[in-house]
Amino acid sequence: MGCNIVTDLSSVPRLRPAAVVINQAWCKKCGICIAFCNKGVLAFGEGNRVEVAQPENCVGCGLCENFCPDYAINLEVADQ
Amino acid sequence: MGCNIVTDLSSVPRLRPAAVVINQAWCKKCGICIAFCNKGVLAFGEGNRVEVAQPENCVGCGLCENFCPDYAINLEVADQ
Amino acid sequence: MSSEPRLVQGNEACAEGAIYAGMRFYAGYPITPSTEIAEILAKRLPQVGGKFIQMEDEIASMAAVVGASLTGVKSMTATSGPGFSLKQENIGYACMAEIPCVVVNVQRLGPSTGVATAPAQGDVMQARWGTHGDHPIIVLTPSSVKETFELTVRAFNLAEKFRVPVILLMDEVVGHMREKVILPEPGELPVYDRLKPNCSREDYYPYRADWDKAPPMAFFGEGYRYHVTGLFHDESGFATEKPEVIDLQLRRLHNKIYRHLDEIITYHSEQTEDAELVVISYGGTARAVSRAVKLARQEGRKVGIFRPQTLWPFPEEAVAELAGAGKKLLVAEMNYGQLLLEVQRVAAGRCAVTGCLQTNGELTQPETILNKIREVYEHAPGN
Amino acid sequence: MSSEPRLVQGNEACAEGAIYAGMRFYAGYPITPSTEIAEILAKRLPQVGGKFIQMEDEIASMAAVVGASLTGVKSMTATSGPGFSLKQENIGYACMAEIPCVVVNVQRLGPSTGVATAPAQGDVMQARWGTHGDHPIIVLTPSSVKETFELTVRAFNLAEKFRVPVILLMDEVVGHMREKVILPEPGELPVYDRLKPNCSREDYYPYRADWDKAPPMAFFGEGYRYHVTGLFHDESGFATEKPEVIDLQLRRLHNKIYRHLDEIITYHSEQTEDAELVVISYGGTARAVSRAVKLARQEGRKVGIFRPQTLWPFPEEAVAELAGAGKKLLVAEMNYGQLLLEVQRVAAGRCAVTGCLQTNGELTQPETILNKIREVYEHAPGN
Amino acid sequence: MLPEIEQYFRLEKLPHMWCPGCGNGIVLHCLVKAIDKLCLDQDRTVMVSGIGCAARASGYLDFDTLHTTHGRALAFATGVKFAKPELNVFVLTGDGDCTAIGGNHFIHAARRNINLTTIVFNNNIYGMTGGQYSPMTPNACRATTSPYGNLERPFNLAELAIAAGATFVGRATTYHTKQLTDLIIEGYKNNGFSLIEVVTHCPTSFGRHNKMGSPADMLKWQRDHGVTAMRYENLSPEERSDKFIVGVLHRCEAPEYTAEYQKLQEKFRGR
Amino acid sequence: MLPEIEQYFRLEKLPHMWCPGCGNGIVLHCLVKAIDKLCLDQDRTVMVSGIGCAARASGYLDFDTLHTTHGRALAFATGVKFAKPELNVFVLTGDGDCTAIGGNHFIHAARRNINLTTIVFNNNIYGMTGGQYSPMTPNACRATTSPYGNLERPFNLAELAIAAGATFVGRATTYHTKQLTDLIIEGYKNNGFSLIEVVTHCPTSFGRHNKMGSPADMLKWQRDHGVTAMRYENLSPEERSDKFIVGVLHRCEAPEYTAEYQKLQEKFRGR
Amino acid sequence: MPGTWEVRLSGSGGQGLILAGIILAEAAIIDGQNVVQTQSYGPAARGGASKAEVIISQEEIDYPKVDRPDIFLGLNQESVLKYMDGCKDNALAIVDAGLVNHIPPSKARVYALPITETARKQVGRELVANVVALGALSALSGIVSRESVTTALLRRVPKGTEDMNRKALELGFNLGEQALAGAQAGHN
Amino acid sequence: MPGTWEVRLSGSGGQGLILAGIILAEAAIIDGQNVVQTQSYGPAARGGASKAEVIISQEEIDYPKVDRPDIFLGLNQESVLKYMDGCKDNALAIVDAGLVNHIPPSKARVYALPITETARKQVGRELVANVVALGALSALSGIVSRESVTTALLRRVPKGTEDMNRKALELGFNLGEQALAGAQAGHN
Ligand SMILES: Cc1ncc(C[n+]2csc(CCOP(=O)(O)OP(=O)(O)O)c2C)c(N)n1
Ligand SMILES: Cc1ncc(C[n+]2csc(CCOP(=O)(O)OP(=O)(O)O)c2C)c(N)n1
Ligand code: SF4
Ligand code: SF4
Ligand code: SF4
Ligand code: SF4
Ligand code: SF4
Ligand code: SF4
Ligand SMILES: [Mg+2]
Ligand SMILES: [Mg+2]
Repeated sequence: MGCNIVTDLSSVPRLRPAAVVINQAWCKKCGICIAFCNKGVLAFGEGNRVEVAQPENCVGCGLCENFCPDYAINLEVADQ
Repeated sequence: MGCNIVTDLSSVPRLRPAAVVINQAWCKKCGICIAFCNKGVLAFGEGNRVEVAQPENCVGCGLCENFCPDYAINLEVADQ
Repeated sequence: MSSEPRLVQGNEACAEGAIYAGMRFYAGYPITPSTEIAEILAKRLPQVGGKFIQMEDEIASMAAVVGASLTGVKSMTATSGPGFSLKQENIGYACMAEIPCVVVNVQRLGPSTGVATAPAQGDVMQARWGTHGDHPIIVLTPSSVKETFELTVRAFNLAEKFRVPVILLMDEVVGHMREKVILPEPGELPVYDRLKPNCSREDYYPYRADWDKAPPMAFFGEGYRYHVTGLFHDESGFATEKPEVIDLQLRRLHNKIYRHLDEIITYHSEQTEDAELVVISYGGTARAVSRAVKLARQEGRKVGIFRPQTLWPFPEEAVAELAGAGKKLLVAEMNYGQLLLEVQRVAAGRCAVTGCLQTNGELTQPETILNKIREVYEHAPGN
Repeated sequence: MSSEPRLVQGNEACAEGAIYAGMRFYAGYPITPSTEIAEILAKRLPQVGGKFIQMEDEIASMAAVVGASLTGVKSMTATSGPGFSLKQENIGYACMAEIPCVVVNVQRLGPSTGVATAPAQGDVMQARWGTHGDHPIIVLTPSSVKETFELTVRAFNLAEKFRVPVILLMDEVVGHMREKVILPEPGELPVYDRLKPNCSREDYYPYRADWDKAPPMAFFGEGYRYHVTGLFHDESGFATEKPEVIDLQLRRLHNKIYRHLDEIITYHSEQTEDAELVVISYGGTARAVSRAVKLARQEGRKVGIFRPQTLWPFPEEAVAELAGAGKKLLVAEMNYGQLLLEVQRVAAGRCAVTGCLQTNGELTQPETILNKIREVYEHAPGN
Repeated sequence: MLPEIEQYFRLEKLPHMWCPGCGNGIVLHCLVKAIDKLCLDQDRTVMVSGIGCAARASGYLDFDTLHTTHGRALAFATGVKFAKPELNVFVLTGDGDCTAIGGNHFIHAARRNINLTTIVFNNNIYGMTGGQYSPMTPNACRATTSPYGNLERPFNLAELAIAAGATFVGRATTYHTKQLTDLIIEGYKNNGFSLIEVVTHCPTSFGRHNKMGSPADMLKWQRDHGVTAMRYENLSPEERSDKFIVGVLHRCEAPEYTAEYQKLQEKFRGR
Repeated sequence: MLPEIEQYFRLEKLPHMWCPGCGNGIVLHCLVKAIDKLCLDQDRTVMVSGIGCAARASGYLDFDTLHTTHGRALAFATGVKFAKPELNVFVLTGDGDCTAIGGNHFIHAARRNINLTTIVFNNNIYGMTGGQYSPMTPNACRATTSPYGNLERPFNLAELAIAAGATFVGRATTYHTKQLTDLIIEGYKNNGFSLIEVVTHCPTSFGRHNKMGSPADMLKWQRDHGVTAMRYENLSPEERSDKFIVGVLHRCEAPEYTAEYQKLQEKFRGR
Repeated sequence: MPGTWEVRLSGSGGQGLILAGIILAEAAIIDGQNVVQTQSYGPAARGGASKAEVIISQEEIDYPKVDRPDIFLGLNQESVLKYMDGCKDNALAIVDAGLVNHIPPSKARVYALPITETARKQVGRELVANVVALGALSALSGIVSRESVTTALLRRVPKGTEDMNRKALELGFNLGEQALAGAQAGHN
Repeated sequence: MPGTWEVRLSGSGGQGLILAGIILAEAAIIDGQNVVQTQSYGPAARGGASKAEVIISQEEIDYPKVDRPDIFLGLNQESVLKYMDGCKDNALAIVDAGLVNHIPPSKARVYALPITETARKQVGRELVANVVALGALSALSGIVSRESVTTALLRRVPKGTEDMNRKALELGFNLGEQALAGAQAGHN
C-alpha cells in the first residue's frame, strides 16, 4: 500500500538483499538485467535461462529489477 | 496580364481618376466603401443604393475599391 | 415541461426528448440539418446539470459519447450524412463493447456534401451496414415532431436495455418542421435506466450474460475495475482469439437484438385490413403518403399505409404477412430504393413490390405518390 | 515480370497488379492484414517512377488518392475494416465527383478492432452501403493469388472507364496466402486508360455526358481550368440545387454503372447445369467450397458452384436464372449472412435459399460446407 | 476591381454568395493580386478548398479548382501536389475547416514541409453552419453553441504551425490588404509549407453575436488591433494584451517533401 | 517488482504480450510506482489507451481500463473525464496512435487544457503492425515503408504540445526511470493537460531495421543521448545535435476545462 | 382540406420570415388550431429568395409543405418570382410595394402595401418589416385573431423591443384594414 | 487428394517458420509442383505458438489450409501441444529434441532431433534452426529434392549468409538421414 509508505523503498539504499530471485515463468531472456548488472551477478545459463551465477557479488543496487521489462526479477530483502 | 506589369498599379499614387463607378448588380450595400472614404465621396441613397454623392471630392486613393468585398467599385482612370 | 400546446421543431423535440430520457452528456460537431440539436443542448444541458461539449470532429464526438456512457451517464451525439460516415468506426466500437448511446442522424441529400439543406432518406442502408464487420443495430425513424420526442425517449430506453448504440434516423423534413405538440409530463413516458451489477467485484464478469441478453453494466469509478476493448473478448472483457468464444460472443450480440424483436419493433399500420395496396413509408415521406392514401380512398381505392418506426431490425414478420395476404406493396422513400430491397426480400415473390422513389432534394408530393398508387393499383400483377 | 512461375502472396499480387495496370500513386496508412501492399509499393513505386506516401490516417489517404487522380495518375489505397470505415466519407466524394481510383479492403474479423489477423468477410454490405447517400459502386473480390492480380487490373480498368472508385474486396485468406503463379507479361491483360476530352477549354463541360456515360476527364494542370465539388453540380461542375438537375446527374451516376452490367459483372460458374444445389461463394471461402463440391460430387450429389467475382452490382440475372431453374441455393460466406440477403431477394421465393455462415475467425472447413450441402440437398424443400 | 485581374475570376459566378460586408471577398482580391504579381501560369495553378463559407472561394477563381470535404483540403492538396509537383497549389480554408476537423492534416502537412501555400480565412467562427464556436473563437465570446460565452481557449495558429514544422508563417487581416498580398507572395515563394493566417470578419455569424457593429466597424477593429512586430515590441504588456502581430512571423529552411521524393525516384528508378 | 505495487497489476495477465526486451514494460513499471506514490484511489482511476503495442498497457493494469480505437484514446478519455471529473484519468498511447491518426485529438485536448495525464510511448515506429515509420521516426531511418530511409521530419512532440496549449510537458526515457516516475507524478498533479513523452525502445520493429543492437544496447543509447536541461545548456551545438533533453520542459497555468464547465453549471443550473 | 389555410411567406434571407412564420403559427395555436411550419433555405440562407410556410387547420395536418397557398406574402422581387406561382384562385397575395415591381400572372387578389417603407419610416427600423407584414396579413385574412398574434409576437421578441414590435404590428394591422376598405390592387 | 502433401511447420514467433515454409514451397515449385502456403499469426506474432503451412501437389489446390498434416514440424513445446493434433496416421512428425518434452498422443512417426542444438553448436547461430529443420524434413520426407531446396534457400537468404545457411541445411540433411537410418523415436 503506497499510501502507508512515507519514503519510497527503491530510493533508500538497501541492505544487502538475501536473494535475487528470477521468475522464470515471466522472464523473456532479453538480457537487459545481465547487461546492466555491474557486478556480474547474472548470466545466461542453459537454454538462455537467466541465472544468478554469482549471488555473493550482489550489492542490492536494484538495477536489474528496475530495468527488467517483465517484472521477472525480485530483490528479496532479508527479514531484519 | 500581370506579367507585363513591372510595378503594381495600386501601389503607385494615381492620377485623379475620371470616375468612381459602382457596379450595382454586384454591390451588396454593406457600407464599407462609405465608411472608409475619407472624402465623403460615397453615400447611401434611395433604397440603400450606394451613390457617388460628391464625385468632385474623390482623390483616387482607391480605398473604396480596395475594401469592397464584392469588387463592385471600379476606379476608372481617365485616358492620359 | 408543461402540458400547454407549444410550437416545437423536430430537432428541438429530439433535444428535449433526450433530456426527458435522462440524457446528460452530449458531444457533437455542427452540421446542417442537425445543428439545432446541438445549439439547444448547449443552452439546456448546463441548466439541468448535464454536460455539452463541441468536439473537434465527429469521430471525437462519438468517442467522447462512448467514454461518457461508461461513467454511467446517458449520452448522445447528433449529426448528418458526412458526419455519420465519420462516426462509423466508433459506432462499431460501441456495438462491440456494448456501450449504450444514441446517435442521431438528421439525413440530408447525399452522396458526399450533396445539398446540405435538402431532404433525403439516403442513409437507411448505411445506418444498418455502415461500420465494418457484422454487427446488429437498432434504427428508429420518426414522422412527426411528437413522434421525434417519443422515439428519442425510446431510443434511450432500448440503448440502455440492450447495451447498444441506437440510431435515431431523422430527415430534414422532420428535423426542421415545427408542429403543435403537447410535450409529455415527467412520468408519462417510461424511462429505462441501465442495469447495474449487484454482485461483488470478484464475481463481476462484464460480458457474462445469457445467450440472448446484455450483461449488467458497472460504471467506471465505482470499484469494479474492469476492462473494455473493441477486440473480441471473453466474458471477462479481455481479448481472445478462441474461435468458440468469438462465436459465442458475436452470437450473443445478435441474439440480444434478434431474439427481442417484440420489444424493439414498432410500426404504425392504418387501413391495411381491407387494402389491396399498402404503401410502406417512413419519416417525412410518410406525411405525403398519408395525404395520398386519403385521396386514394376518396377515389374508392382500397389503400393502406404501413409505417415502420423501427427500420432495423426490419419488421419482417408484419411485412411478410402483408405479402402473404397478396396485397400489392408500394415503398415510398426519398432515395434510390433502399428499404425497397428489404421489402422485396421479405415479400419473397409473394406479391408485387414497387417503389415510389424520389432523390431530387425535394419532399415527394402527395400527387406523385397518388399517381403511383393509381398505376400500381390498376396495373401491377395481383396474385 | 517474367513468365517463370513464382511463389506470390495475395497482397503482393495486388501490388504488382496495380503497377501492371499503370497505378503510379499510392497513399495509405498501415493496417493488418493489408500492410504488405503498402510495404511492397513503398519499395516498388520509386523504381517504376511512381509515388508512395504514408499519410497521417486513412481519411487523408483517401483524400490524397482523389487529389492525385485528378492530375491524371492512376491511384490506389489499401486498408482493412477500421480504415475502410474511416475512408467512407471520401469514397462518397469520389463517387459524387466521379474520380477514378481503387480502394482495397483486405477484410479481417470485425466489428471494431475485432481480431486483426483473423479471416472474415464481414464488409460485403459496407462495401456497398458504407457512405451516406445513394451511390453506385463496383466491388470485385478475388479467390486466388492469380485472380487477385487479374482483378486488380480489372478494378483499375473499370475505375478509369466509368470514373468511379472501385473497391477490391479481399480477405485475409487470399491476402496472406502464397501460391505458385505465372504473372502476366505486359500486354497480356488489357489495360484501359482514362478518356480525356478532345475539345477546347471553352467547349469542355466536365460533367456533360450521355445519360448512361461517364464524361471524359481533363487532368489538372492541362489548361481546362474546371471545378470539382462534392456538392450536387450541373454539367459545368458548379453547385446547383435545382431538383431537375440533381435528378438528372444522380440518375446518370447510377446508369453509367447499372446500364453496363455486362461489362462489369463477371462470375465463375462450374457444374451448375445439372446441379440440384448450387453453392454461392466468393473469396477465401470459395476455396473451401471447391473442395466440398468435389467431395459432394464424389458422393453422387449434383452440386455446382457459383462464384461472383463482381459482388456489386450483384450478378442478379445469373442468380435469378439459377433460382428460376429451381436449384437449391446455399450461400457460403464468413459473416452473419450478407450476400445471403441479396440472394434471397433475387431468388424471390422461387427456390430454397440457405446460408452456410461462419464468423469465428477461422476459414470455413470443407467438411462444414459438405455437411451443410448434404443437409440442404436432402431436406430443403425443392420446387 | 482592377481590370488586369479580372482574368483570374470566373466572372459569371459573381456576385459571390457571401453575405454583405463579409471579409472573404477581400481575401480573394488580395490572393489574385498576389498571383498576378507572381505571374503564375493560370493553367498550372490549382486551388484546393474544404467546406465552409471561406472554402467556397475556389468556385470563383479561374484555375483548376477542387472543393473537397470538410477539413480535408490539405490532404487532397497533398495528393495533387505530390502527384504533380510542377503545379502551384494553393489551399483556401476556414478556421474551422483547418483547425477543427482538419487540424491533423494541418500539422502533418507542416511537418512534411510539402510545398503548399495555405491561406486560412480566420473569422473565429463556423460561418457556414450559422455561427458555432470554432477552435479559433476567443475565450468568452458568444456563439450559438456557446450561449454563455466560450469556455475554451483558441489556438495560436501561427505557433502551432511553427511547432509542427511550417517553414513560412505570416499573419494579416482583411484591413491589411497590402501586407496580405505581400505575405501570399512570400508564402508562395517559400519552397515548403507556408501558412498565411488572415484575420477576416464574419459580420453575420460572429459580429452579430458579439456586438462587433457593422462590417466597416469590424475592419476598423482589425486596423486597431493588428500591429507590426516592431510596434508590438514597443508596447507595454497591457497594451499588448489585445493586440496581435501582422507580418511575417516565421521563416526557416528545411527539405521540401516532393523534392526529396524526386531525388529518391532518380536514385532508384529502374532498380 | 516491488511487492507493494503488485496490487496495481492484473497479475494473472502477466507475462505481458510484449517482445523480449521491449521498453513498454519499464514504462508501466514507472507508472505504477508513480501511482503508488501519489496514493491514488485505485477504484477512481481510469486508464484509457488506443491501439498499438503500447496501448495494450491498459489491459495489464488493475483499474477501470478502456482500450479504444486507433488514435482516439484522448477523445474517449475526454468523454470519461468531462462526464465524471472526479476520476483520475491517464491516457496511454503510442507515438503513432497519438501523433499520426490521433494528432488532432492531441492538439485539441491540449488546447482545452482538460485534466488528462497523457503518457506517449515513443518508440519511433508503428510497432504493432510490424515496423512502418511513424511521425516520430527520425529522418533517414529505415522502416518497412521507408526501405530507402525516411524522407520525412519527425514532430518535436513537446513543442507541438506546448504550442497547442498543454500546461505540463515533460520527457524521459525507459533508461531514466526515476525521472519518468517523477514526471508522471508532476504531470498528474498539474490541473490541466499534461504530456509525458517517454522515449522507449522497440527492439523488434525499430531496433532491428536500424542496427540498434540488443535491448540493453538501446537502453544504453538512451542513457547516452538523453541529457538534463542543465547539461544540454552547456553542450556545444555539435554535441547537442544528437542529444535530447530529459526532464520538465514546460509548465504554465491556465483554466482547466472541466472546472470551467462546472462553474458554468453552477451558475445556470435550474435556469 | 376543409378549414385549412396554407400560408407562404417569402423574401430575402435576412428579412425574418421564419420568425414571422413561427409567430403566425403560435398565434394559431393560441386560437386552438393545429399547425405545421416549415421553411426552405438557400445555399446558405443569405440574400436571394427564401420562404417559410405555415399550414393552419382544425384537422390533423399530414403533408407539411404548402402546395397551393391560400395566402402569399412576398417581401422582395426574387421571392415573388420564385414562390408566388401556384397560388390558389382567389388566394390572398401581399407584396411589398417598394421592393416588388413585377408580379407573375396569377388569379390571386394582390395587395401591394408599403411594408418596408412603413417599417423604416414609421418605426425607424427596416428590421421589423416582417412584423408589419404579419399585422397586415392578419388583418387582411383574419386567419388569426388580433389578440393571439399580439400575444405570440410579444412572447418571441427580445426583451426591450416589445414596444417597437407592438407598434410595427399595429401599423401592419392598419395597413391591412385600410387595404380592405380601400382599393384592391387589381387582378393581373 | 492423390499426390498431395500437407505440411505444417510450427514453433514460436521468432523461429523463422514462415520463411521455412516459403523456401519449402519455392523448392516444390522448382520441382514442378503446385503449391499453396499460408500461416497463422498470434496476437502480434511474438513468442507463443505460430504456424506456417504448405500444401504441395501435382493437382490444382483448392482449400489452402492444412487440415490433417502429412508432415509436421514442431520447434517448441507450446506449438507441439497446439498444432500437432490432427496429423494423419503414419504422418511424419519432427520435433526439437531440446525444446520439446511432451508429445500429445498421435499415430505419427515421431522423430525428436537436436535441431536447435545443432544450429547453436555446429553453426553457431540458433537463428538458423529453421534451416536445419528444413534440411531434416526434406531428407526424411523426400518431399522436395535436395537441389531444389538448396536453390530455393540460397535465393531467399541475405547476401553474405549463404555459407552459413548452406551449412545449416547440410547439417539438417544429415540429421534426417541419420534418423532414417537409425532408430525411430517410437510411437506414443
Ligand atoms: C464532416 C462534416 N462535418 C460537418 C460539416 C458541416 N460544416 C460545414 S462548414 C462547417 C464549418 C465551417 O467553418 P469554417 O471552416 O471556419 O468556415 P467559415 O464558414 O467560417 O468560412 C461545418 C461544421 C460538414 N460539411 N462535414
Ligand atoms: C483505424 C486503424 N488504422 C490502422 C490500424 C492499424 N494499427 C494498429 S496499431 C498501429 C500503429 C501503432 O503504432 P504506435 O501507436 O506507435 O504503437 P506501438 O505499436 O509502436 O506501440 C496501426 C497503424 C488500426 N488498428 N486502426
Ligand atoms: S531483464 Fe527480466 S526478462 Fe530480461 S532477461 Fe532479465 S529477468 Fe529476464
Ligand atoms: S541488485 Fe544490482 S548487483 Fe544485484 S544482481 Fe541486481 S543489478 Fe546486479
Ligand atoms: S463596399 Fe462594395 S458592396 Fe459594400 S456597399 Fe460599397 S460598393 Fe457595395
Ligand atoms: S477613391 Fe478614395 S476618395 Fe475616391 S471614392 Fe474611393 S475612397 Fe473615396
Ligand atoms: S456567414 Fe460570415 S463568413 Fe459566411 S458569408 Fe456570411 S459573413 Fe461571410
Ligand atoms: S513490436 Fe516493438 S513495441 Fe511492440 S512489443 Fe515488440 S518490441 Fe515492443
Ligand atoms: Mg470560420
Ligand atoms: Mg510506436
